[in-house]
Amino acid sequence: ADMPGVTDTEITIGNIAPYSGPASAYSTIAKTISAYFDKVNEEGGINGRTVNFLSYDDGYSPPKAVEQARKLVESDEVLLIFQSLGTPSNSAIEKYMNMKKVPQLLVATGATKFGNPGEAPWTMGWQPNYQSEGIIYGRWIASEMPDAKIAVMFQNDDFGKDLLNGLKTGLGDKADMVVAEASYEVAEPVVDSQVVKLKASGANVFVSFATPKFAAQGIKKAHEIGWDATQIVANVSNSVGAVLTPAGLEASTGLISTAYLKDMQDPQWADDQGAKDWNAFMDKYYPDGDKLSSFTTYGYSVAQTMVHILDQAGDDLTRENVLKQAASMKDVTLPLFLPGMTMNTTETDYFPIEQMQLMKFNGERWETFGDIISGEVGG
Amino acid sequence: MQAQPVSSPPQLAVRDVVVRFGGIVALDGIAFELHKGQILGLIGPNGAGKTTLFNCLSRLYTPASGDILYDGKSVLAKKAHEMPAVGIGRSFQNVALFQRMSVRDNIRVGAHANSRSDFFSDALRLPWVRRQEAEVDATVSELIEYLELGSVADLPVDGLPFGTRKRVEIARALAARPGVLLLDEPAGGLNHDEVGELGRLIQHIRDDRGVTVLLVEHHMGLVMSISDKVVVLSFGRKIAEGTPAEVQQNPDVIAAYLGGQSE
Amino acid sequence: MELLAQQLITGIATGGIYACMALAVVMIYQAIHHLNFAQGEMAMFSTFIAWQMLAWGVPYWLVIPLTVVVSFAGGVAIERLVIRPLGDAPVLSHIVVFIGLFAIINSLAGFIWDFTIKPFPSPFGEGSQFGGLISNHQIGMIAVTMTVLVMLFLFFQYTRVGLAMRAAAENPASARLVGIRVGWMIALGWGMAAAIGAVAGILIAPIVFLEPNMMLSILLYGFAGAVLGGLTSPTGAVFGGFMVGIIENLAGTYIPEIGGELKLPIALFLIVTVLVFKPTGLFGRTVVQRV
Amino acid sequence: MSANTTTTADGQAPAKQGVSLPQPAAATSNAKIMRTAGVILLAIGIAAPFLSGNFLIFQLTMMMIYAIAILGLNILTGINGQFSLGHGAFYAVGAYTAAIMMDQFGIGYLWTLPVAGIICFVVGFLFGLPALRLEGVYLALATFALAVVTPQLFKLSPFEHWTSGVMGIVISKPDAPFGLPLNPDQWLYFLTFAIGLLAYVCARNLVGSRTGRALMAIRDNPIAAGSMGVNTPLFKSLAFGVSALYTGVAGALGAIVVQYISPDSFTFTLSVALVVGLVVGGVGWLPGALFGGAFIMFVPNIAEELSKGLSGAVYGLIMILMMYAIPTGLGGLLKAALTALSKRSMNR
Amino acid sequence: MSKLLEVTGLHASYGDFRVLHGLDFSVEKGGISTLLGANGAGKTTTLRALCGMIKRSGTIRYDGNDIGSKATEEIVRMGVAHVPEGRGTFTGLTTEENLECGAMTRSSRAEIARDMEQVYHWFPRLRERRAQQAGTLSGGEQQMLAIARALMLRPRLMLLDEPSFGLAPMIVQEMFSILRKVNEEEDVAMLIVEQNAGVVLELADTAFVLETGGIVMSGTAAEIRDNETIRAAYLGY
Ligand SMILES: Nc1ncnc2c1ncn2[C@@H]1O[C@H](COP(=O)(O)OP(=O)(O)OP(=O)(O)O)[C@@H](O)[C@H]1O
Ligand SMILES: Nc1ncnc2c1ncn2[C@@H]1O[C@H](COP(=O)(O)OP(=O)(O)OP(=O)(O)O)[C@@H](O)[C@H]1O
Ligand SMILES: [Mg+2]
Ligand SMILES: [Mg+2]
Repeated sequence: ADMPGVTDTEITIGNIAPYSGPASAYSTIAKTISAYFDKVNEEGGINGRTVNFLSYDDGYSPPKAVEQARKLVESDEVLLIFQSLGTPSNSAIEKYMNMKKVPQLLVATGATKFGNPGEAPWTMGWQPNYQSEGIIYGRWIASEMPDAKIAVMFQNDDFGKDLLNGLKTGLGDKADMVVAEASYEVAEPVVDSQVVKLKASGANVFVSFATPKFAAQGIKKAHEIGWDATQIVANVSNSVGAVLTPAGLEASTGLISTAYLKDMQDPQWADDQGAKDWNAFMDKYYPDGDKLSSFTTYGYSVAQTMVHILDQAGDDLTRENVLKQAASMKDVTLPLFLPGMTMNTTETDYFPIEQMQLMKFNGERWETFGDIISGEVGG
Repeated sequence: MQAQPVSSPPQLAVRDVVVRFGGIVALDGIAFELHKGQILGLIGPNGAGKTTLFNCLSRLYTPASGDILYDGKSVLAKKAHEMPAVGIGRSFQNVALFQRMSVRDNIRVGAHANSRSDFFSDALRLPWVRRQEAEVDATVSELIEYLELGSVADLPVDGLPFGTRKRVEIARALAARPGVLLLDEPAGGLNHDEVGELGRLIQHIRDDRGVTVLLVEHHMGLVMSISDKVVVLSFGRKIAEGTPAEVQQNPDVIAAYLGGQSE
Repeated sequence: MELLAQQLITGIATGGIYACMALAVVMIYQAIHHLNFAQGEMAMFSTFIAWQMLAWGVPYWLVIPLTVVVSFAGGVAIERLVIRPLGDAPVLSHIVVFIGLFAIINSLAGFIWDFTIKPFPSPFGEGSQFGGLISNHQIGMIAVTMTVLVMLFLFFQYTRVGLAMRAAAENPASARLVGIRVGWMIALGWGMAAAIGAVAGILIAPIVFLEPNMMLSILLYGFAGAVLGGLTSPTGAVFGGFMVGIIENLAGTYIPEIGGELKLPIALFLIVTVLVFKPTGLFGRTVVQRV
Repeated sequence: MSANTTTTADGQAPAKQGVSLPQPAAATSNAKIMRTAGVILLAIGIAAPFLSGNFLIFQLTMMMIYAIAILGLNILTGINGQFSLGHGAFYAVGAYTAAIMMDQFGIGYLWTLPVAGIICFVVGFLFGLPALRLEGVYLALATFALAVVTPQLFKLSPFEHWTSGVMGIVISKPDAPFGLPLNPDQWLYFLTFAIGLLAYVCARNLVGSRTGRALMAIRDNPIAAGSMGVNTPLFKSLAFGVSALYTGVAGALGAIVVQYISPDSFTFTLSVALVVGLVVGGVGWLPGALFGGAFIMFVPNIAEELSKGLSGAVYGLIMILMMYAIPTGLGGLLKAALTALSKRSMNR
Repeated sequence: MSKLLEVTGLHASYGDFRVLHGLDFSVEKGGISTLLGANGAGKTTTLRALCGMIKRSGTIRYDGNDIGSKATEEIVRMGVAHVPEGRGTFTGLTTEENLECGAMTRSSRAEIARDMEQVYHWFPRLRERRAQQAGTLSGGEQQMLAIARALMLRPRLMLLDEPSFGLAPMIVQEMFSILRKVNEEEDVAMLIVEQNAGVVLELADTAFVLETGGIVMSGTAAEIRDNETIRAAYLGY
């Protein structure tokens, strides 16, 4: 069969990430992935083939992403593009990838649109989509806090808006619990004004759909102005090391969030085998990496998912077969998943991870509570 | 051509013009008239307000009170860029050329006011635009020859000797075919010989082109030899007006301006 | 009413950040008549240096003066090594070099220290006033900004070096003709701007957290503040910085629907409007051009 | 950015601000060199899409699109002397105009180009009006603000129905018309090529005309230009408009070629890139736009090849080294080379 | 008397465009020399070359030191004041600040204050305009400022490029008498470029005539004044 990007000894896969520009923080993910493939290759590769991981910079700019995608597909002839980062960049290349029938797998964004096999059969997400996450919070509030008055701070982009929509969906007929909303732009240095404004609404639940820096600012400010509300932070911003510590552990006590991966800074995983392996990996293959950053556990896990898919494809490394394997994951679990979590996909379900678990921060570490919840949007 | 009889209506009339800068009264009720074909010398001590008056005439400044009439009509409602069309052209005391453009292009800009075009036609070089360009080029070439700028015509003006730049300014002003030409210290940087030439040139401009000249200059030799009339300003006031001979004898002028020696 | 007061105070607190940066902007403008686009990144880098020293265990009270000194030297070095070779290249070529510097410093910081946000301890300790609306740190920051402002004002207005610096920036050729060592004035300007930037960075980092992109937007606000107040006036810059903070917060709070989304556009729109009526800023000196 | 003081009364040599190519003497022989170079370039341009793969064709198309945008910026900055750090905004307006017309109204892509041009002209002209009062740094700042604000405006919820907010708009790529034997990439290349050529010829005509001289006069000495009868405010605003028109058409083309737009496509980094392209190509030298376009299109890739983690630093370093090597851009370098050449031929 | 300034084989150019072709001349300690020449002859260029404002070669000895490769500001710091063509006003500073800049190389505040009084006394017009933005001064006022600023340096050598430019006749006389006084009382040497040849030839000891970048004639002021061609071209009698 025709297997672009594949030789007897090598599999070439592409990646697009923002190594430069305002979103360069996310490049840690691609660096982790690259380090992980080093490990895989050193340990003999996948079914005897080493992985050649080509990662290009798009500076978080859609036109550049298109250029890099075309370079990967037309000039480097990769088997697939994996973990391209950001909603705008993925939106920009989605049409092209599907027209070319090149898999665009496990994209690094939780936008709900990247799980639509009907329209874009070659594009698949990975992480729980933002909307499901929002639904989980909504349902939880609706059932646990009957007299909640909710104030939401959200980043004015697809991430924040999807979460907000999810929250409202989850609240169902109690959507009027949301008494105040305030958006912020990534270009703003501080969100103090938003927090002060939201507090003035008299809300007793403060939901913060923000990226790490702003989430940390929000936690800190809410604490400073003595806003005694139940605070929810989005999954992307619940890293103990990278968010809660800067914001202040005291201020963070009582936070609610969701998780699907173990937090490596959380002492409860100190003796966990998955965590130990991860630590060994970081020390050996990515010593410059910041262990505080949850991007490294994310990159580690998503790379493992990719390896799993390629491994399943065996020697039939056609694009069709790889896609087929990606779309037929069944109860796959990963070392850093919270206990009990699995990945499942079918030809009509392109959302690998749909489960999350709620958790609460006790001033030292996260404590999960309740069951593993799935916030099904896709099907 | 000689100055027309004084009884004819003035081409340019300055009526009680007052200009203030904060507390400084730069012009304090200046009034005089300029008749067609005259060369009028405007002199006065440093800071008397001569350049300020020029700036009023070319509408860079607006007088606090008073009026300026050209051919009997007030020009105070006009904007600076409309003045060439009205008929007043000028040179600048501190040479205000377009540094990075060639001498020829500088003079072509002078012809801006008496040609028409728009972005669209220019971008497409429509035939009528080309015809007009040819006409402008002819005028400009003629002026280059007239002012003996041929050898530097295609050099950028930046770096030309001071005296040459002054001449380019005159050429540029003439390209608009002004009725009245305001010259602010055109003799700066010229030696005796060259000043003589300049004097003849100004007279030629008046005679050949029928241009009335208002001349500000500290070079008394030049002013007194070519002016039909001299107006003297001091501290923003007119202290004397008359023929060169009259003015040179005027004790106030000697005290305020000429000093002991009068060339 | 209470919300108004709260937003005003928050605006002042946030404005303090901008004012701080605006001062650094004015400093460099006075010295070279350029806006240095790399200024924010230089401040960020200085702050990382301070952070690194703290991480190495250098005592806090030593870190601040050391950072300021190192930054001063760094500023001078950048001028000598990077800017000087440009000579009298056109203005826009300088801009490109600033952009290049921006890219280099930003990328380098990310390479060395990574992009994870880092907490930076405040020299003024924790705690806050006015019901948490303004932290002790922010009060301290405003006080330091004011002090720097007064010092800058005195420096430019009453010292001979300050005068020499203004003269050199305005007309380098003439400045040489009166014996001013223009090259050193420019280097000094860069040094001072870098030092003030370091102070600004150290003051700002505890609020917005330290990371390589922390100054990206603050620089814009700093520019906006400086321009609003007038680039020739340190007082104007500080005032402008506070105004921007306040306007922005009030717009975000009181303009319904789109107010929140348009915080920045509204603030910038107001600034441009002010400039249209007062083209050199509220406190800026109008330099009259004569012909 | 420095305050604009071209009108200083002191006869100091004014700060050099770029290149002015028309030169004396051996001008004719220079013109010949330039014309030959032009013909060669044209030939290469026509042959290129038949000799290279689609990916390179796409890159070359983008390069020409940036060149058109830079050409527009050059008219404003190089010819008229007004700084703009916000041309990305006009690029964005052009792109959105095209995308919305195609997406919402199903209008053919070719029609979107003139409309984008006209809309950008109007927007540019209107922006030029308040900008009249601003000079130098202040103008740079105002335009910079424009660049920062525009993406936010396209995100605004009330317009979401049109702009699709942050999700952006996907556009389909047009096929070659009249059954031309070209694939879509080749066709878009030739379309861009033709528009670029037209844009260049118009710009050149403009610069060599009465209008162009008025624009340059304003750049060199606004007060004197006014006194020579140039309606300075009008011309400055029109220059803004025309400049925006160019950049807007480029934006519309860019949208069609990239097939996707979103607010994130047009951050201020785009504006900054255009300025870099302008300076590298040569301020005031129109053909420089092509080199500027090539620089901002290809050099970041080179930087990335040299070092991934430090690609930003490498790009920055290349920029700075470039400014040392050719402080007045390629245009300035060429001017120096031609002067040297003509001097040698004169000496012989 | 010995030479304060001694120039041999001075070449200078703007970019590739050569303007001066090997000038030899000198100025005595405490002496006054004048440089005559037509428009574009290279007088301004000569003064610029002397104080390092443009590319030059040849030897320039000032007070026994070779200043041929020194930077402008260093030359100025050795006591050379230059009144440039075009005046070089700091347009954005006030009149008084301009004067203070002139004294930038000096340290004694008291002496500076005294000299400031002195130049205000010589040019009362400047005192009236002391707080005014210098760019708004009239042309002649700026010229006075340029001369006054140069005097504030307390120079040992003054290079004056058309000092009478734009000054009213009465002020011209005063200005030259000030120059004479400074020369006599403080022993300041001067190199004057001036179109008003009649006056400077009175003042100067020696004169040089420049033509297209080369010296075509030199001698004592009296000799030059009596030369027929000079009379015709520069003096007009
Ligand atoms: N913008 C201004 N602000 C304050 N004073 C001003 C301004 N413009 C001009 N002046 C003052 O007004 C007076 C008149 O200046 P003007 O330039 O008209 O003099 P002038 O007669 O041309 O002198 P000169 O012969 O020296 O050129 C001067 O004393 C000058 O200082
Ligand atoms: N900045 C410059 N760039 C290029 N050429 C220049 C520059 N300045 C002067 N020149 C040229 O140098 C030559 C000598 O000029 P210079 O200014 O020294 O003459 P000058 O004797 O002072 O004349 P003037 O009496 O007009 O002041 C002239 O041919 C002039 O064109
Ligand atoms: Mg005057
Ligand atoms: Mg001269």
